[in-house]
Amino acid sequence: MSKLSPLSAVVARYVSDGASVVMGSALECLIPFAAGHEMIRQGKRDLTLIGPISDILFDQLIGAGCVRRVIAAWVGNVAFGLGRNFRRAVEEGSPHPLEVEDHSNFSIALALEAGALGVPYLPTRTLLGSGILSRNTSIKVAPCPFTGQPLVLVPALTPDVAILIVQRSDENGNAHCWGPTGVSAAAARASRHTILLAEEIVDADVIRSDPNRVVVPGFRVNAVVHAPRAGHPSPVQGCYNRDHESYAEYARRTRASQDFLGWLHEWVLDVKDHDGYLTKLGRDRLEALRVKRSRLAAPVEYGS
Amino acid sequence: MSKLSPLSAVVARYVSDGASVVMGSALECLIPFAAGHEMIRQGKRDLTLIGPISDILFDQLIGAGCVRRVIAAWVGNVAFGLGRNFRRAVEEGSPHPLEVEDHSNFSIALALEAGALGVPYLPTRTLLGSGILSRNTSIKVAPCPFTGQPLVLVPALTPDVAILIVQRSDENGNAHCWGPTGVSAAAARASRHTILLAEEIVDADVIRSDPNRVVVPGFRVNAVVHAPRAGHPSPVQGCYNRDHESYAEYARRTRASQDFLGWLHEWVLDVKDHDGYLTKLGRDRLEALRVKRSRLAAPVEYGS
Amino acid sequence: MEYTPQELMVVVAAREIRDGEVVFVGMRLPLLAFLLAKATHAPQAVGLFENGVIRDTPAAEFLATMSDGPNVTGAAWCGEMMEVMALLQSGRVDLGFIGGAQIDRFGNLNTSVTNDNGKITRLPGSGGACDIASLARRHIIIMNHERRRLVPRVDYVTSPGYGEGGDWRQTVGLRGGGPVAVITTLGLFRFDPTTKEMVLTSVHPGVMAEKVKAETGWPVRLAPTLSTTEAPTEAELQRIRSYDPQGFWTRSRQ
Amino acid sequence: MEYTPQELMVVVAAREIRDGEVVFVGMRLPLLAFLLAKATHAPQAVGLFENGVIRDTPAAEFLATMSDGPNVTGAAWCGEMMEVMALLQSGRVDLGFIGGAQIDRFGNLNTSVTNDNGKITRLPGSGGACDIASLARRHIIIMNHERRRLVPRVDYVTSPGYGEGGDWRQTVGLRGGGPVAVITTLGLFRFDPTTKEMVLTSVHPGVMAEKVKAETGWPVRLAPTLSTTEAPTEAELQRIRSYDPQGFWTRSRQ
Repeated sequence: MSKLSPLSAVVARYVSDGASVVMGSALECLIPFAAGHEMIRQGKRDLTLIGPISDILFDQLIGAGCVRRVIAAWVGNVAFGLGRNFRRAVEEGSPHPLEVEDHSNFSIALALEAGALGVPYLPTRTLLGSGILSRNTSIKVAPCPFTGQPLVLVPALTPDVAILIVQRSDENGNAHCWGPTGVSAAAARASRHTILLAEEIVDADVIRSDPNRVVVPGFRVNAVVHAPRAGHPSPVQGCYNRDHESYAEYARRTRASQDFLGWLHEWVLDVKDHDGYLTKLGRDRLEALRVKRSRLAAPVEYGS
Repeated sequence: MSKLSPLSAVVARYVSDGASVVMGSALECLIPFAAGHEMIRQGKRDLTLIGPISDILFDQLIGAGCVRRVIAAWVGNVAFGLGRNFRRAVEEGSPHPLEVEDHSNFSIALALEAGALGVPYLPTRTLLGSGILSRNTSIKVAPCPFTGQPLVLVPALTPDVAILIVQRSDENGNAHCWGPTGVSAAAARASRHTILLAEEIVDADVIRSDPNRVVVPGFRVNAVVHAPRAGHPSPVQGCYNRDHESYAEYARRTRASQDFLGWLHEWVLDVKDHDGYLTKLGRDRLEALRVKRSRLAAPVEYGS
Repeated sequence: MEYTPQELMVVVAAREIRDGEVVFVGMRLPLLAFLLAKATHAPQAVGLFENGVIRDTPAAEFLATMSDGPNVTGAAWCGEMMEVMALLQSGRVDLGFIGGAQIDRFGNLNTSVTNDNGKITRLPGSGGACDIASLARRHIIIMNHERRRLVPRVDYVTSPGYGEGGDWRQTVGLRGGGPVAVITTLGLFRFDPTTKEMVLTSVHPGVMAEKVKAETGWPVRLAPTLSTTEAPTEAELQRIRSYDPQGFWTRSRQ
Repeated sequence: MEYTPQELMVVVAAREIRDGEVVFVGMRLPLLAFLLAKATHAPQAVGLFENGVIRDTPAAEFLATMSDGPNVTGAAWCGEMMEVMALLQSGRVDLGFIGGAQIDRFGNLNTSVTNDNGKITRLPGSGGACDIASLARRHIIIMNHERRRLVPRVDYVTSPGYGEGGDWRQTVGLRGGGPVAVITTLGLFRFDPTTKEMVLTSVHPGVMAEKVKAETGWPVRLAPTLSTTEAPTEAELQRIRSYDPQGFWTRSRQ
């Protein structure tokens, strides 16, 4: 049975108000902006956003009033610094007060890995002596039963849904993903539901031709959306490059909350859907992001 | 600086008497038989062999008197059952008494993963109530600080050397490996030294064309041996299939220790090196193991 | 049509697999059972192998081991053991199969060491069997039925069943799970929901309950209505023989 | 030849990288420093990025982030963050670079929250900075030198330096490591081997020690022999400008 479904239907079904959602699990690439924008259009509320860093997507959802809580290591605009909506939410409670659970990249990776492994926690030596440890009350410190040395115990995170971008998927959720994956595999395996936004839908045989490249077993995937350019303005290796100017524009247009509302209407609320967003971007701009120099992976023989 | 070196020199340098060695980390495939046979020819002693299962290689080294201790989940002949030398060593102390530290596949995977992660242990819910837990005194049980439920704490293993077979490597140890990898990545990352036996030596650009397929970062690899068919009789995906008859012959010729000594001389001690072993096997037999139906991985675009 | 006890065990095992289930397959008879179930009543079943292979389609050739080339070619997923074990530990594996050298009345399995009044016999060990027995939602045991193998108490618990019976699994911290059936060369056992003791529920065609009693090392409990195991159909046997043409697992041995 | 404070900081940072070292690179100035070091005195240095990229050759184009396509094309290794963090935690990363909004005299960094007499300012957070500060064999801090940034005590320890000084790191369980240098827009600091307090060891060309004192929120300790930082060579500057042609990191901002 095919798991293909339109983005609006998938967001409506799997992202309910109050849901915990992992996005941006590959850090600055493969960020599912199209899914985040659909959440804003559907007026989702009280979401818990989970991710290592978040390159402006979390800031957008916070500014749009969709978010109650953020569990992350970093929230902002990677190339341009602060996340202005994140600041306003924490400093002024605007548009809503925001709960923030601080992590480091490693500790949130361990939390998701623990969820994926089905254990209550994983031990680590990061965070010792840090403010993250003293402020994040979910994390414990205990002496190691083997060495007696202090160890940080990071409790498992099991989000409601993980949303990943993949370069290609079959209709059953068997998908290939390449480039840096950050914590994507752990995020998908730790979550109750996994949604894939695929740049391309391919025959199952294409995926089965290279099983080592499959990011998460298909039976763990709940829905597949055919959504080319769903990552814009973030890059998707081999499909399109980063749209640096979009991040610069976002930085300019979020300094004041009024400016942000203008940006939000122009790029999210006033476009009907992801196709509308791409139409607004225009062919020339999308063309400019195309892969310029092809570099194909060396052939691999799986025959027997 | 190239890390290429002949097998005999690598075994002499990195596998000293008393060393702990991980082999067979990919289970029934990619087993570095050529390296094990070279250890036997060099008369290594008091080795600690570490691996999840071991499809006859550990049994061979035990029978040859090279082994003092085995840390494994399973030792025998996967398709034909018991490991006769393993039995004789444990039951009769012949040719030497053997210490056995029992694990399950999951617990030894966790032990190596802990070593790779640089933590003293990893928690799990496997082994609870088992004889493995009561006999393996290195493993602890403690209540979970979060749930109060009993958890098994598997201490880290950090072997002296991991020996892996890869389909192709550059001379600096950047290598591609595909097919099931079992615990290979963890074994290599947990070990002080990593040795690769490569079916093929390729230009660095071939490896860099597909960085997601690199099994362990090149800077963690100490030596690369160009050793085609080093896995025989185990299979190496895309290079050659399993030589089922070799395992059958081994099963027949190890029932009695005298028979084993005959086998050991014929296939190990009386052949000069791996090339001699391949010559003895003969072209027809090697030909018969060739890949019959090619199945190439679908192309992957890494360009930007 | 003639069939071997192994062929019958494969058929009985296949009937235990439900469509859409995630099954920790292993090798030998369980692999044949998985292939048979997929080809008949469970086409959506997914097969996991502990080396790091996941298949939703059958391999093209006979497999001597789960790592043979044909089991990788065209696999649905391929990677590290840790990820397959993670699925097991996080409760995402419905069913696992294991075999044993020695079993006791509470379904505890020994594949490590037997001690026959002082005579030690070293067996290969757990492999992934202990992990399946500890962490799968349910598991099934397949083994030869001989008095020396079905003993009152195993010498070593390699793969925990119900320990000393009752709520032992909960007591030691195992979350649910446990064996739901023991398929032997003579019959099929289930477990008493309360005491967790093995109960003979059916005998294979041509096998007398007396024979089962004689070959079992403890006083066997019989189900109130002891049935006879349904024999394999010709179609089932033809499929099994296409998967194991030389009868490597189903005729020449075991 | 004219140069910016950022260009000088890149040169000073590059000089801290030894050949063959494994360096946790990060972005911005540290990335430029890594590229400069590799092109000059440290050709065998290996660069790690927390997204899961390892490079032993420079990327072909300017990078706005570590996940930009050109940083992946031709990488030596590419995978999961967990594996890069594992290298860090297992002591296999020699050097890491981090930047900060606020630092105190023991090299503790704050990039999370500042509290200016009740006025809360929320900063982006740790990212991987806390992990580098906790687990790298040594790390180096790069930041703008302003009195409001160099404070007696940080409001939030995002990335631990030497805590309260002395053997604080050992006390809290951190194995060795810690900052070895702080490179600011005005000078270079090292740490007292015993007290672990920041010590000004060199001022950048044209900078007076008085200026450093005025821009530092605690009584700065000066090294007995205060030197002047060696200026960038024309060759170094040309390389830096080829890595950052628009001066995105080294001229237009920071």
